[in-house]
Amino acid sequence: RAAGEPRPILFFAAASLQTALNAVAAEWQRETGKKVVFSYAASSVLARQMESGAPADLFASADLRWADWSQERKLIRPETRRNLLENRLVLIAAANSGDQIRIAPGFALAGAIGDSRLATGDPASVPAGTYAREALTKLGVWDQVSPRIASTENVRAALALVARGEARFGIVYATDAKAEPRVRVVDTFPAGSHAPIVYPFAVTTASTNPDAQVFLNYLASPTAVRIFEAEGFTLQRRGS
Amino acid sequence: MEWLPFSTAEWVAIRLSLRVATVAALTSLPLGILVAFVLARKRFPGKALVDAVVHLPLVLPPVVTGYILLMLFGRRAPIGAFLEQTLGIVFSFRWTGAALACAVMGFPLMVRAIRLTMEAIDPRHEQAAQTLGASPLWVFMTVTLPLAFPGVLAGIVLCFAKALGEFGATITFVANIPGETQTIPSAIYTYTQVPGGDEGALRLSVVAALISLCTLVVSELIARRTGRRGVNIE
Amino acid sequence: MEWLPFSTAEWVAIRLSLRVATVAALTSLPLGILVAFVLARKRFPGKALVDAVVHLPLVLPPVVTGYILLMLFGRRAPIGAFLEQTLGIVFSFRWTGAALACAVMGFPLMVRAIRLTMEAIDPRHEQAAQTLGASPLWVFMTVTLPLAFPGVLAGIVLCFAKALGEFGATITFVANIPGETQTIPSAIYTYTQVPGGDEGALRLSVVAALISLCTLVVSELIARRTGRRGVNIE
Amino acid sequence: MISFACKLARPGFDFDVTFQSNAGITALFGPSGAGKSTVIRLLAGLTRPDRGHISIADEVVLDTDRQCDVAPHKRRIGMVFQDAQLLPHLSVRANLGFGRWFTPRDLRRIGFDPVVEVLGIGHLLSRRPDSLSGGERQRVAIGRALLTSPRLLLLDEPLASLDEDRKLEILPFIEHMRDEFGIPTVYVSHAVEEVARLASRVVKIENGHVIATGTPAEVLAPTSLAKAAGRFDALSILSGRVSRYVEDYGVTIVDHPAGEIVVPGRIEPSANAVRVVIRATNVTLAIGRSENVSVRTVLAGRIAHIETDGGPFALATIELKGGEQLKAYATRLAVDRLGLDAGDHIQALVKAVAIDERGISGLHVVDQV
Amino acid sequence: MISFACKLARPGFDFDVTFQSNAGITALFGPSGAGKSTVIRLLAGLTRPDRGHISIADEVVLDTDRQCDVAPHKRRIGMVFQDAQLLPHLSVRANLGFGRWFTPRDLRRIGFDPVVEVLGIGHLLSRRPDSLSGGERQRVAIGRALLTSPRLLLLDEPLASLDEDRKLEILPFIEHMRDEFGIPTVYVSHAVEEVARLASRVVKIENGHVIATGTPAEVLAPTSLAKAAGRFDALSILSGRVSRYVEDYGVTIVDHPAGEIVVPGRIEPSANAVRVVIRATNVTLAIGRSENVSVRTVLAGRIAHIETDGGPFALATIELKGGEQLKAYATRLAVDRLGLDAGDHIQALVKAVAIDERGISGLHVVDQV
Ligand SMILES: Nc1ncnc2c1ncn2[C@@H]1O[C@H](COP(=O)(O)OP(=O)(O)OP(=O)(O)O)[C@@H](O)[C@H]1O
Ligand SMILES: Nc1ncnc2c1ncn2[C@@H]1O[C@H](COP(=O)(O)OP(=O)(O)OP(=O)(O)O)[C@@H](O)[C@H]1O
Ligand SMILES: [Mg+2]
Ligand SMILES: [Mg+2]
Repeated sequence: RAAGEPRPILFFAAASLQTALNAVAAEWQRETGKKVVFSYAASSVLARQMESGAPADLFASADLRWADWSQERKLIRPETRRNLLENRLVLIAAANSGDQIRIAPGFALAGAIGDSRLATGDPASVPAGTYAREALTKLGVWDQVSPRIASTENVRAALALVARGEARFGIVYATDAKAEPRVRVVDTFPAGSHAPIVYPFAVTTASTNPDAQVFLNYLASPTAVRIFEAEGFTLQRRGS
Repeated sequence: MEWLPFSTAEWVAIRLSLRVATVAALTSLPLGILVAFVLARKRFPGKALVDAVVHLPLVLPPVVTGYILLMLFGRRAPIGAFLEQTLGIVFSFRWTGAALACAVMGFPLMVRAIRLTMEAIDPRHEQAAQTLGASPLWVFMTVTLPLAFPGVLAGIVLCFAKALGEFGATITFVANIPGETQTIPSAIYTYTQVPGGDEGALRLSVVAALISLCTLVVSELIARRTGRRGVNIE
Repeated sequence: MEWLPFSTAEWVAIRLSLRVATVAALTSLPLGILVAFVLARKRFPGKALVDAVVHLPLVLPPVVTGYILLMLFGRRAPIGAFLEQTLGIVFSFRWTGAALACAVMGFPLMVRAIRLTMEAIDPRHEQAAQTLGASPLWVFMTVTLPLAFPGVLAGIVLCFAKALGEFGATITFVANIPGETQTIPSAIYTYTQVPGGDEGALRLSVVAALISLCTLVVSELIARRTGRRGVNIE
Repeated sequence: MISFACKLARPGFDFDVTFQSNAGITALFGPSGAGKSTVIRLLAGLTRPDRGHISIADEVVLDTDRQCDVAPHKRRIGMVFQDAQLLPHLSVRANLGFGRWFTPRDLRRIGFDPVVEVLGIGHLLSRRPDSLSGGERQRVAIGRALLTSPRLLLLDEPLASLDEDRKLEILPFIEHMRDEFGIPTVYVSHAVEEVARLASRVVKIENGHVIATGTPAEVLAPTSLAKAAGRFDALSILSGRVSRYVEDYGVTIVDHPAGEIVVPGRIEPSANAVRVVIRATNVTLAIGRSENVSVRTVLAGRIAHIETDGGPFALATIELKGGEQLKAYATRLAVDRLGLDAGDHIQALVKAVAIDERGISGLHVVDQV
Repeated sequence: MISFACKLARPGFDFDVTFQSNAGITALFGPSGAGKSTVIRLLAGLTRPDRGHISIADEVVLDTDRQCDVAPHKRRIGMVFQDAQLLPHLSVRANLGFGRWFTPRDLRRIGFDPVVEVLGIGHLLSRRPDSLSGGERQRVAIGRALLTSPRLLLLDEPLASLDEDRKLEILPFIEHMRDEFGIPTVYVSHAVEEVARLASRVVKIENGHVIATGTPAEVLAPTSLAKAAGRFDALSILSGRVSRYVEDYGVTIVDHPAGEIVVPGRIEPSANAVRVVIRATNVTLAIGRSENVSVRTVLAGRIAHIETDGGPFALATIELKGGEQLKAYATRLAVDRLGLDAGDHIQALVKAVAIDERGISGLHVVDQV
């Protein structure tokens, strides 16, 4: 880093946001000439690193709980926090499978799984899994389905299991399903079946970089929105 | 066992982990010994390649190893399908798959330990056995292997310990199904992913550490009884 | 190097990984040799405990090891703060921290390899050196260490290979900052986290595998030159 | 029948040894570094020559020209290494049993108990090799080799670090093996008496090449005045027939055409000739009868030849009655004073007590109780 | 001055050895498994006794009662192990230099080149121990020990696997060490002549206990009729003064009160007495003069005593003029035939050629060129 050059923003972001955020940052750099450096990892890891003094400027969590946890510890500035992005939960199957099933209360998911598995993030720890459990519970099929759950460390692993036919179905985010050609969306979970899937963004308490807030604002710019939507995210109404 | 501070799920994970680690360490042993012997004693073209393949699980991130396992031993995968049809062995989403993942991850460690002791054996011992009429196989069984015992023991311990801690490849290959594939490290990981899970993670970490301590003490005792010169045959 | 199919970020990760692995393997060597020697030759109360602590990084999920490092060597942590104030050494979110994490993760492997060869040394060689006037330190330097060279070499290789693949502890301890702490495995991880990243993950995995192949070939050549009986001193 | 011809080039050492022997025991004799152990290792198949042909009892075990190389474990040899080489992880008992175990049951001709007893290792059976003394280790190694009931026994200085008493117990046993089981043996030793007693053929090696082969008498008898130190290696071997055992005195009288040879101890009379090894330094020459000395063995002969040089010694070759030759060392001083010369008829006096039991085959020394 | 007293209990072996010696060379003598190497290891500090006290040259190196135990590397010993124990990762040169390197420069008294030359290992310097023959290895080990310029030399059967010629080159060198540098030496050997020649004190060990200590004459001379095999170990040691070297015949005449002893080779005349070792089996007894035999050494004496038993041998103790005793073996047969008895005046005939150079200190054998 040459002297005088402004220090780049260090952005701690959930790994699943990688493609979209990289594209936005590239756009921003083209416009402003300023760089953003990302450190992608699980939200939990990022939160703990901030706690132990990580020099991050921005934090994007894939998980409400870790955003709250960080806020409690005064690691992020509450006034800057906003749920910028929203995602949808979908039921997927391998692209070459013929399975057809409509999501509805009490739908016959367990029967459709048979002796195979339903792959999703770990309900106890991975947000996608948590949402999946919530939705299935609300639809009244969790008890039948839960013994057939294959929970994974992250959504990508669940995606791979379905793509390779190891698991017959999977529950993942719409964004993930969209990017993986070997899987097919069977149906989308109704919005009311689970809490909104949101991605909280915030400037960290430790940040001294004035660009942090600027870039956070840029993430809501039309350019950024276009990129996010292309990736399959839906945009939150401002400020909620 | 109610007086112990573990939930049922945790007990299940502990028991499963012990089973997976034991099976992983013991079933990979014969192949480990064989590969170690070949690498220690033979020269052949492509030896470096074999060596590299053995080391691969060490070099690649566990997640990648997990994917590779999935691509080879999954139900729909060539080897996996073959094994299921011929021998009825299924790895995917079974504890056997967890054991396979752990075995693969521990394999480089096991092979290296055994190989190192084999390389340290004075070849004159093997020559002496030869002159006494022992064929190469018998020399291997009665001299090389017993003298390499410290390495075999260390290999088992390393593989066992690795299996207690292995998580990336396991969870990628066979997911994290309580009672079937959720081992201690998977459970710990789950705890670390939720705020406030620290206490549970710590508890299980201590368990893992204690198990490995026991293993080490036992192996140390065995090693002391057998002595520097390998296992004593009567 | 434009003709090579790597992005600048990937090149940075590869170079960083090489640096981290080399530093990790070499700086942990002196302590590794010392600990291996103590475990191989001394008997003292609490030896099993030392042994267990050395094995801990193997037994605990890497994430836990990463957290422990964070709690010990982070900027706000006791040791980390002390080191920063006295020696100016900062680990947190620096490549040095990545090297520390890799060294810690590779330590059990290194210690075991060295220990195994040390245990295989015929104590009469050391006795002979003693009668020739070599003090214990000199015996160690001129006999034990040269004869344990195959183990030292293997220890370096194992630690290096492990450092090439280590990711859990690294990413947890020092995050995944390109150019500073993003090593090959972290970069692979990042690729695997998004759909369509497979190709990049594969590319980098092949690089890691090739680097380890080179290391193995080199170590094999060194081993062959020095021979079964360790390094030859003139 | 052993036929051996091997070439091997090592940096600074050029090995090219060829010999044949159908002796019971073939001795390899030569200075340190001559290549004796190399011959043994080649016979065992542990070293491969650059070029070579080896056959044992008419079976070709090595022929580099025909790509034939029988593996060591198939050669059915019993080998005693120069440095014992016991298997460190096995007890003494297991070491002894190791080779035996690989011997097909019907080929096991040598019993465990007698071997253990002769070698005096009964009290060591449950010990580990690490804890044995040097000599104990060597004895176990001998036992281990014998217990394989081998087709060929290779002994590389098996008795080097044993005391005289022990040697005298083990030597007859090795002879017994040779006689009873007809196991051909190749024996490396620096001790002349051992070689002379045991071997019927001696191959003398120096610097990787055979410099002499023949019967012990031919090879070991001094053909010329060797350098001074070598004279203790010089001996003559006389063949005689056991006449009788003199119970009262515990001595055996061996009939020889030149006179009676008195040998301490009992030799069983047999149809075979016995070999008596007489060191050239132990022969005293006398002119005329010498009744007044304490020497009972007096052999009549004629000096064939006296060789002298500038040194203190003279080597006399005596033609005994019956045709055998006896070599005798004397000082030149004594030769001159007695006026000895070729053609003189003389008496050769040999002290019975100086005849080494190691030099007589078939001898059982009668210990007083 | 060495003072040694150690106890050590091993399963089945009870070791309790006490001896003192201020001899230049102290020999340890005894059968295989007696505990000789154990004494050496205790002296070196490589084995710790259950209880013990060892002092070397007035420095206490071990005293279990006072918790004193000087580490092996501080004892400044030069040790030759029974099995060489060269460092496998070092070249021969580095092995030789290893101990030298740890010797402070001002204490280095022994030169590299002469050692290498005497041991005949010059051509091996760049080789690895692995590639040496048994005897070569042993020679390097001897050189390595000498080159530390030790305060105490411990030799455990250093010459066991060497040929006679080589032994005769190395022995004078060890004597030279003793004489020139005054390095006290403890020497383990099974060879009687070696012991008799080198040692001025012999400690005989059996089964972990000292059964005799004294001068070689006291310990090795047969005090009673030992079992038959032991008679080759029996010798007498006579002290005489060099009278002259007979240039013409290459022999030295040693004056002894009982007569002249003719010794082959040249001994430099000196004020000191020379020791001549005479094996009891090499002495022939004669009644009256025996001018007609090729023996020049004739010692006059009186039979003090003849011991016999049921066996073939008789052991005569002869009181020589001047008071020294000479032991002589004969067969009982010969004793009876000659009618020898205590009190008889006799002549003891000793063949010069049978006097082993190894048995005479200070002798330089004149090789003919
Ligand atoms: N691996 C090797 N490389 C080079 N030279 C060797 C090797 N092994 C043996 N030699 C040399 O070959 C020669 C013969 O060795 P060998 O062991 O046969 O001697 P030896 O007659 O048994 O001697 P000794 O009586 O001392 O045991 C020696 O000079 C030795 O140095
Ligand atoms: N570690 C041990 N454990 C038990 N017994 C031992 C141990 N080491 C040596 N011994 C015994 O102690 C006795 C003395 O051994 P030592 O090596 O001193 O004999 P030695 O007199 O040198 O014999 P040799 O002439 O055969 O070398 C032997 O009987 C041996 O078996
Ligand atoms: Mg040899
Ligand atoms: Mg000994």
